[in-house]
Amino acid sequence: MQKRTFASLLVIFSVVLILSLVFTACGPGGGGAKKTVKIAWIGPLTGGNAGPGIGGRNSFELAIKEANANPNSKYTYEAVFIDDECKPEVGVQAALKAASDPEVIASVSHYCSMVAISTVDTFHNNGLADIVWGAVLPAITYGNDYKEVFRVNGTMIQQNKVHAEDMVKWGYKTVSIIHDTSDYGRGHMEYFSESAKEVGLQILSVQGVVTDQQDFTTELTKIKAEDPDVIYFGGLAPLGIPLRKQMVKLDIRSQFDGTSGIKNNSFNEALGPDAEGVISYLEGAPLEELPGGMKFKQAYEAAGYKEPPEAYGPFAYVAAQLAIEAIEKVGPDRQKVVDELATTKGKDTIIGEVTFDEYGQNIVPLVTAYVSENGQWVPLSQSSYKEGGTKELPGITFMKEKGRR
Amino acid sequence: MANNQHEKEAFRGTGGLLLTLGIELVLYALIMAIFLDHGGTTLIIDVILAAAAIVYFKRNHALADKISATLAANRKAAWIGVIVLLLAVPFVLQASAYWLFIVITAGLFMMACLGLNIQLGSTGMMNLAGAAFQAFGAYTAGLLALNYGLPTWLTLLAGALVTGLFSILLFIPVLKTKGHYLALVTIAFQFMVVILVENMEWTGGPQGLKNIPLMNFFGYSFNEPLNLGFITLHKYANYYYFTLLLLFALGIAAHRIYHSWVGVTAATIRDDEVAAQTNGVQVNKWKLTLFVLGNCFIGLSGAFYSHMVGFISPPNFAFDKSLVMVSIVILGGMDNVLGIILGAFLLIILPEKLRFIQDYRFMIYGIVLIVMLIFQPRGLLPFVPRSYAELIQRYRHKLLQGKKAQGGQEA
Amino acid sequence: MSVLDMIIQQSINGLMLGIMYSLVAVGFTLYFGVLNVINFSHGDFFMLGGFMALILYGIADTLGWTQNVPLLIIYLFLGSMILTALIAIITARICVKPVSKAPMLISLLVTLGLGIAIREAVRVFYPRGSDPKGFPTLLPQGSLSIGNIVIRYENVIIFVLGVLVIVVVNYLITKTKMGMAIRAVAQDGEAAMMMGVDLDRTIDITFLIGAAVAAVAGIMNGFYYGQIMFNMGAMMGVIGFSASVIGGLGNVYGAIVGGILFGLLETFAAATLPMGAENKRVFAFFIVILFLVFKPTGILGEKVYERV
Amino acid sequence: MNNNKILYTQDLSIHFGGLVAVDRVNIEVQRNTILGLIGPNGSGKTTIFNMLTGLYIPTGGNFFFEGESLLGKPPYEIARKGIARTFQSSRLCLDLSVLDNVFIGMHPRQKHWLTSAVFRRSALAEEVYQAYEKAMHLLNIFNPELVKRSSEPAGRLPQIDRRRVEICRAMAMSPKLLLLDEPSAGMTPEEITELMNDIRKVQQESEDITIIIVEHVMSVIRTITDHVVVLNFGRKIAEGTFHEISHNPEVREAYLGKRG
Amino acid sequence: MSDILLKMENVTTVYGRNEMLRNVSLEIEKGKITCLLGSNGAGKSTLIKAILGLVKITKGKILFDGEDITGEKTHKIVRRGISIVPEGKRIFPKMTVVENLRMGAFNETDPQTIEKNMERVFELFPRLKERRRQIAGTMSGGEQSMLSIGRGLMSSPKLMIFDEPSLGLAPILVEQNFETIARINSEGTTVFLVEQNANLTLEYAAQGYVLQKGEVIVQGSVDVLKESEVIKSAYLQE
Repeated sequence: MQKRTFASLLVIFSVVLILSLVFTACGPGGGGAKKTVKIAWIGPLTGGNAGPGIGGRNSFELAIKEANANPNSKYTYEAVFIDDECKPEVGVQAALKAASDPEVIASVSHYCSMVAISTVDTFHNNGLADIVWGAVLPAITYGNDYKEVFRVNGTMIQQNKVHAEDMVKWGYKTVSIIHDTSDYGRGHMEYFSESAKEVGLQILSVQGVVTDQQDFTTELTKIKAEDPDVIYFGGLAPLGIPLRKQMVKLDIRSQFDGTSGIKNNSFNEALGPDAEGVISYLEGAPLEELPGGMKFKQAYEAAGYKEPPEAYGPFAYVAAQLAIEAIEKVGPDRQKVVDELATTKGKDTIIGEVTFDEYGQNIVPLVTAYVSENGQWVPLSQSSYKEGGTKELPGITFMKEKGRR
Repeated sequence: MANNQHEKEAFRGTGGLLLTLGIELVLYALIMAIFLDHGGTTLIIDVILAAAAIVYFKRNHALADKISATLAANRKAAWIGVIVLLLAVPFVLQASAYWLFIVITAGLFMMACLGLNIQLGSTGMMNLAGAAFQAFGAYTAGLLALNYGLPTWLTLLAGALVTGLFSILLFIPVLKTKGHYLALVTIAFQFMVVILVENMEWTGGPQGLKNIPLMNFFGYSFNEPLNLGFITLHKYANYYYFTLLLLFALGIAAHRIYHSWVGVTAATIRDDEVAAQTNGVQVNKWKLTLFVLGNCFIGLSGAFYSHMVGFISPPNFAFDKSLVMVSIVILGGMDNVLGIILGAFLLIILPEKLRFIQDYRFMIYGIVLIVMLIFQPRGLLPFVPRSYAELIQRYRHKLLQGKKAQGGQEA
Repeated sequence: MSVLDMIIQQSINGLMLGIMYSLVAVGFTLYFGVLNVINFSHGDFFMLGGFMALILYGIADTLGWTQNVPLLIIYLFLGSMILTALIAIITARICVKPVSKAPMLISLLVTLGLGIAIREAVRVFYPRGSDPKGFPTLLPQGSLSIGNIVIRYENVIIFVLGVLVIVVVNYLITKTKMGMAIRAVAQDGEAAMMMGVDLDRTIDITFLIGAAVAAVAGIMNGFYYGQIMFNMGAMMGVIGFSASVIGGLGNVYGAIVGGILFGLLETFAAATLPMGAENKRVFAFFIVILFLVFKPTGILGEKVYERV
Repeated sequence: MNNNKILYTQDLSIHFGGLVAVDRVNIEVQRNTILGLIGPNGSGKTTIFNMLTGLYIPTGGNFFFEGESLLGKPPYEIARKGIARTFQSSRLCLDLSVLDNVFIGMHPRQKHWLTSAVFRRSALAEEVYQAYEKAMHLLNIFNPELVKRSSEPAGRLPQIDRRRVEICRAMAMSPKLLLLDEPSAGMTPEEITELMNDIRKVQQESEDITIIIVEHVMSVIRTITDHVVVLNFGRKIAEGTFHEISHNPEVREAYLGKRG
Repeated sequence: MSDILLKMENVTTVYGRNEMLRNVSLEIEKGKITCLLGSNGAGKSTLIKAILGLVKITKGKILFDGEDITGEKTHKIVRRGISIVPEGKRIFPKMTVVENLRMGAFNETDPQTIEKNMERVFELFPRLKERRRQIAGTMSGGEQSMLSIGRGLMSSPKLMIFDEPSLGLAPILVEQNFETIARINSEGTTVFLVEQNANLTLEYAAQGYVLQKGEVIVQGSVDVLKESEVIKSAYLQE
C-alpha cells in the first residue's frame, strides 16, 4: 500500500515537473519564418466605460490586422487585450501583466485618466513603451519625466483653452459649471475655469455631482435661477444624458456645452431630438477632413465590427501604428522602441500630424468643436450651425430672446 | 493523549515525512503551474484533480484521516517545508512579475481579512466598510510620507494606528446596532468616506496621491531588484518577502488571539451577548477593542499598498472591495485563520486567471458566491473548536523542567 | 426667483426623487416583514423593470404598436411588472428563501451576490449593455406655471402614479385576504401556517408585489430621466434600504415617509449647503446613521421590547 | 441576623409599557440557603432574575446584594460582584466547545488578555492550565462523561448535559449567589434528582454559596429548598417553608391547584 | 376503529442533531377529550408540530380521519379540519379582533359560514364582541386567550388542539378556559389537550398520554393515568 502510494506520488510529481518545465520553455524564443511580436492593449472592457473601450480595442486590432496583412512587415503581430475595468488597482495589475511578459514590446493603454496616471510608474520601471490612447489628464505626461510614456491624444488643457476662447467668440458672457467628481470631470472643471478666467468669462457657479447620480433637477433648478448663457458640463455620457434631458424638461434654454466625454454615439441615441445643438470638444481633426480618415472609417466598417469606434478609436489605431512602425524600424527591443518613439515628429496620421514633445505628449495642432445635428456629431465648421449657417445654436437664440445679444 | 491517537493511525517514520513533504510539493507544483501556464489548461486540470480528490476522500475517510494524522505527526517538518516552498515562490515566478504582484495583492487581502475576521468571524460584528478603513491606512501612510518624508516603518505603523483611531468614529453605531442595521451603518460609512475623500482638497481629490515613496527600510530600497548574489530577483520579491513576514507575524498573532481568553470572549459575544454579559464580560469594551484591532490590520494592508504601488485614489477603496473582503472571510470560513488564506487565494487569484472569460467574470462571481453560500454556508473551512492541548502541554513542560531543575539541585 | 419659490421648486424636485425612493423602499419593507431578510438585490429589480420596459417597447416598436400612447404605456407598465415579478419570484425561490433561516450574514451576502449576477447579466446579454440606454418619451411634456414655479405634467403624473401605487399596495395588504395572509406571516409565520396560510405562496406573492412596485419605479425613472443604465440599481438598493429604515421597517406608509424624507434631504443638502451638490449623499447617509443609532425603529415603527 | 442576608429587595417593580410584570416584590435571601421561587408561568419569576442580573432595569424599588445597592449597575458588574445565573432556555454557545463554555464563566477572574495572548504565552499557559483543571473538576462532578467530551461543541450534547454545562459555567465564576432558572426543564424525575444532588454537592463544596431556584417540579422544591417564595401576577402572595406554603389556601388556589 | 380521528404510528422526528420524538404512537378518539401531559421540553410542542406538518417526520406516519397526512403541507393539513390554539396564544398582535377571527377562517370561502362562526364565537365570548375593533395586541392576557380559542373555532374544525391553554393565566381564567373547552367538546368537536397542569387536565380529559424526553411513557384512560407512579411523583403534588 505504502509503496504504491509512493510510486504514484513520484509519477505525479515528475509529471508536474515536466509540465512546468514545458510551460517555462514556451517562453521567449521559439523560431519560425516571421518572429511574433506582442503589443498590448489596455482599456476598459467591462463596466460603465466599456463602450468607448471596445471601440478602442477594435480600432487597435484593426491596425494590427492591417500590419499583419502587409507582406512587407518584418514581424507577425499579436494583440494582447487586457481589461482594466477603469479601476486604478486593476489597471496596475494589467500594466504589470503586459510588462512582465517579455514578448510584449509596447503597450497602447488606458482610456481612463485615473488608471493611466496610476500605471505610469509600472511602465517606467519596466522600460515598456506606453502610448496613451484616451486618457486626457495632463499629469499623465507632464506629471513626471518618464521617457516611456507617450500620448497621442491631447490633454484637457488644450481642449479647454480652445473651448473657452470659442465661447467668447460666440459672445457668451456667463457660465455655470457642472462636473462629475471623478478626476476627469474635476480636471476639466479646473482647466476650464482657469482658461475662462483668462478670457474674461464670468463663472456663476460650480457644482460637483457624484458619478452614479441620476437626478440633477436640484442643481439645475439652482442654475435656472442664475440664468447663465452657457452650461458647461465636465463629465461622461452616463451623466451627460440625464443632465441634458432634465435641462430640457426644466425648460433651461442656455447653451449646453460638454467635453470630449459626451462625444459618443450613445449620447445622441439616448437623447434623440433633445441632443440637437449640444456642443462638445475633442482633440484632433475630424476624421473626414483627414486624408486617411475616410479610409479608416471604411476599413473599420469592412472589418465587420458591430460597435462604433467611438471618439477615441482613431487614437488607439494611430497609437498601434506608431508602435508597429517603431518595431519595424528598430526591432523588438523595448528600450530601442522607446527611444525610437521619442523621435516621432510631424508624422502624418489619420488624427493629423503627430509630434511628441520632450514629455512624450503629442502637440496636437487642432482641437475640433462638434455639434450634435440630426442625431450625429458633426464638426461645427461643417454643420448648419456654423457662423452664417442655416441654423442657430440654441444658446444664441436664447441670448437674443433675453436681449443680451 | 490526542497526539498518541494520531501517531497510531499515521504513516510513521521516514515514510510519513516523505509523504508530508511529497503532498506539499505536489500541491505547490500544481498551484505554481497555474501561474506559469499562459492559458487555462493547468487551472482546468487542477480543478478536476481537486474535485476528484474531494470525491475520493469523502468516500475513503480512512485514508484522509491517515494523511491528516501524518501531517499532524510531522508538524514541524511540514511547517519547514511550507516555509521553504513559500520562500521559493519568487524564484519560480521569476519570469512573471505580474503573478508575483497578484500573489502579493492576495497577501494584502489576507492581511486585511485577518483583521476583518477578528470583527466579523470572531466577534460577529458586520463590517462592510473594510475598503474605507483601508483607505484610512493608505492615505495616512501616503500623506505622511509625501508631506513629512517619514520613513516607511513609521508610516506603516501610523497607517495601522490611525485607522484604529478613526474606527472609533463608528464606535457608537457599532455598539448600539446589530445585524442588518450594523450592515447598513457600515455601508453608509463606506460611501461617506469615499465621497469625502474624493471631494476634499488635501487628499488629492479624485486624482488621489501620486508618487508616494516606495518602501525603504533604513536605506534599503525595495524598488531595486533583489540581488542574492547567485540570482537577481524582480523588485517585487522584496515586497513579497516583506508581505510574507508580516503575514506570518499577523497570522500567528491572530492565531494566538484566537487561542486565548480573548478568542473565547469574542466568540461568546458573537454567539450570545446576554450570556456573555451575565458572565461578567464587558461586552462594549471588548467589542470596541476588537473592532479597533481588526481595523488596525486592515489599515496596515492599506498602508502597505500605498507604499508598494506609489499611487492611491478613491476608486481603490470602493464598496465592491469591501464586499470582496467579506466574501473572503465568509467563504473561507469564519473564525478560521487558514480559511481566510484559502478564501483570499480563491477569490483574488482565481478570478485573475479567469480573465479569459472577460465579460462573464463578474456574473460568474455573483453566481459562484450564491451557490457556495447556499451549499456551504459555514465556509470552506468551518471553524473548529479551540484546542488547549498546546498551551497545557507547554505549561506541563515548564512544570516538568522546573521539577527537574529542583531535582538536580537536590542531588 | 424668490427664496420661497426656490424652496417650493426644490421641494417638488425632492418629492419626485422621494417618490421613486419610496417605491423601492416598499419592497424592502415587505420582504423584511415576511421573510426577515434584507434583500440587497432589490435595487437591481428596479433596474430590471426599466430594461424590461425597454425590451417591450422595442417589440412594440417593430410591430408598429406605437400609435396609441396611453395603451402603450399601460402595456409597458403591466408587461414589465409581470416579467420583473416573475424573475423575482424565481430568484427568490432559488436564492433568497433557502437562506432566509440562515444567519443574517449569509442572506446579506447571497442577495448582494444575486444583485451582482443580475446587473452583470443585463450588461452582458443586453445589446451594448454597458452604455446608457435612452428611454422613449411617452408622457406629455408640457408644464404649467404658477408664478415662478414650474410644474410639469410629467411630474404630476409620476407623482400621482407613485402615490397611487403605494395606496394600492396598502389596500392589497390591509384589505384583501391575500394581504391578510402577508401581514399574518409577517407577524407570526408559524401561527399563520397553523391557520392554513400557504407560506410558499405568500412569499411568492410578497416578492411579486415588491418586484412589481420596483419595476414601476424603474419605468418611472426611465420616463423621468430619459435614460436607464445597468448599474443604476446598486445605489438605489442602498438608498431604498436606508429609506425603509428611516420610515420604519415593516410599515408600508413608513416607506413613503422615509423615501420622501431621503429625497428632500438630498435635495436641500445640495441646494443649501456649501459644496452641497457633491456631498449631499454624505449628509443623507449621516442622517441615516443617526437614525439607526438613536431611533432604529424609524419614524413610523413601533417600539419592541427585547425578550431576554 | 441582618448581616446574614445576602440579598434583599425593596419593592422591586418593573413594567413594560402598560403591563406591570413585577409589582413591589420584597424578597430576603439568607446566606448559604436555597430559596425556591415558584408561581405560574408569567408570574414574573424570570423577570426578577433579569432584574437581579442587570438585564432589565427595574422601574421601581431597589435591591441590595451584600448590603450594597446594585440598582442600575450593568450586568457584567453585577456578575463580578458574584451573582451568576442560568437561563430557562439554555443559553450556551452551541458552536463553542464545552470547555470554552465553562471558561467564559471564569472571565472576571482571568488576568491574561491581549498582550499575553500574543507575547507572553507561558503566563497565559499557566492560567489556562489552572482554568482547565477547575473546569474539568466541575464537569466531573456533574457528569464524568462531560470530561471526555469537553472539546466537542456544546451543540452536540443532549439537552440535559447542556443544562449541566450551563450550571458548570455559572459555578466556574465561584459565585456567592447562584440563580437557577428552571434547571430541570425537560428532564425525567431521576435526572432531576441526580441534578439536584449534584447542585447540593457543589453547594457543600464551596463554603459560601446561596442559591435561588425557579422550579415547576414541586418534588424538587420540596426536597432542596429551605424557603419558598410564591409569586402570582408579579406579586408575592406567600412565603415560608415548603410545608407552610403548600398548605396556604391562596397558593393552592393560584398555583398548586385546589383539588390537588 | 372508525371512531379514531387522528392516529400517529411510530412517529420519529429530528431537529438538528437531536431526535425530538421517538417512536410515538397515539390515538385521538372522535368526540372525546384526549390529553397529552409532559413537562417543559418533553416534546409536546414538537408532537403538535409533527401533526401540523411543521417539523419533518423521519419515520412513521400520521393518519387523520383514516387518510395519511404524513409529509403534507401545513395549510393542506389544516384544511382537513384541524385547528389549533397555540401555546402562548400567538394571536396576530397588529390585527384587530375581527381580523384575527377571519384569519382563523382563512380557508373558508363562504361568507355566510364565516358570519355564522363569528356569531358563535361572540356568543361564547361576549367580551370579544365588545372589543371587535380593538387591536389584539393591546388586549389583556385573558382576552387574548379568548381570542385565540375563538380563532380556533372559526374554521368549524373536526379536531381542535389546545397547546397549554393554562399558560400564564390566573387560576380563575384557567378554569374558565377549561370549562370552555369542555363546552366546545360537548358541542361535538374532538379535543386534543396538551398540558403541563396535570391536576386540572385529568379532570376534564377522558384518556391521555404522558410524554417524557420524546417518548410516550404512560398511556390509557384517566383513571390509569391518575394511578401512574410517574404522574404521581412528578406532576401531582402531595
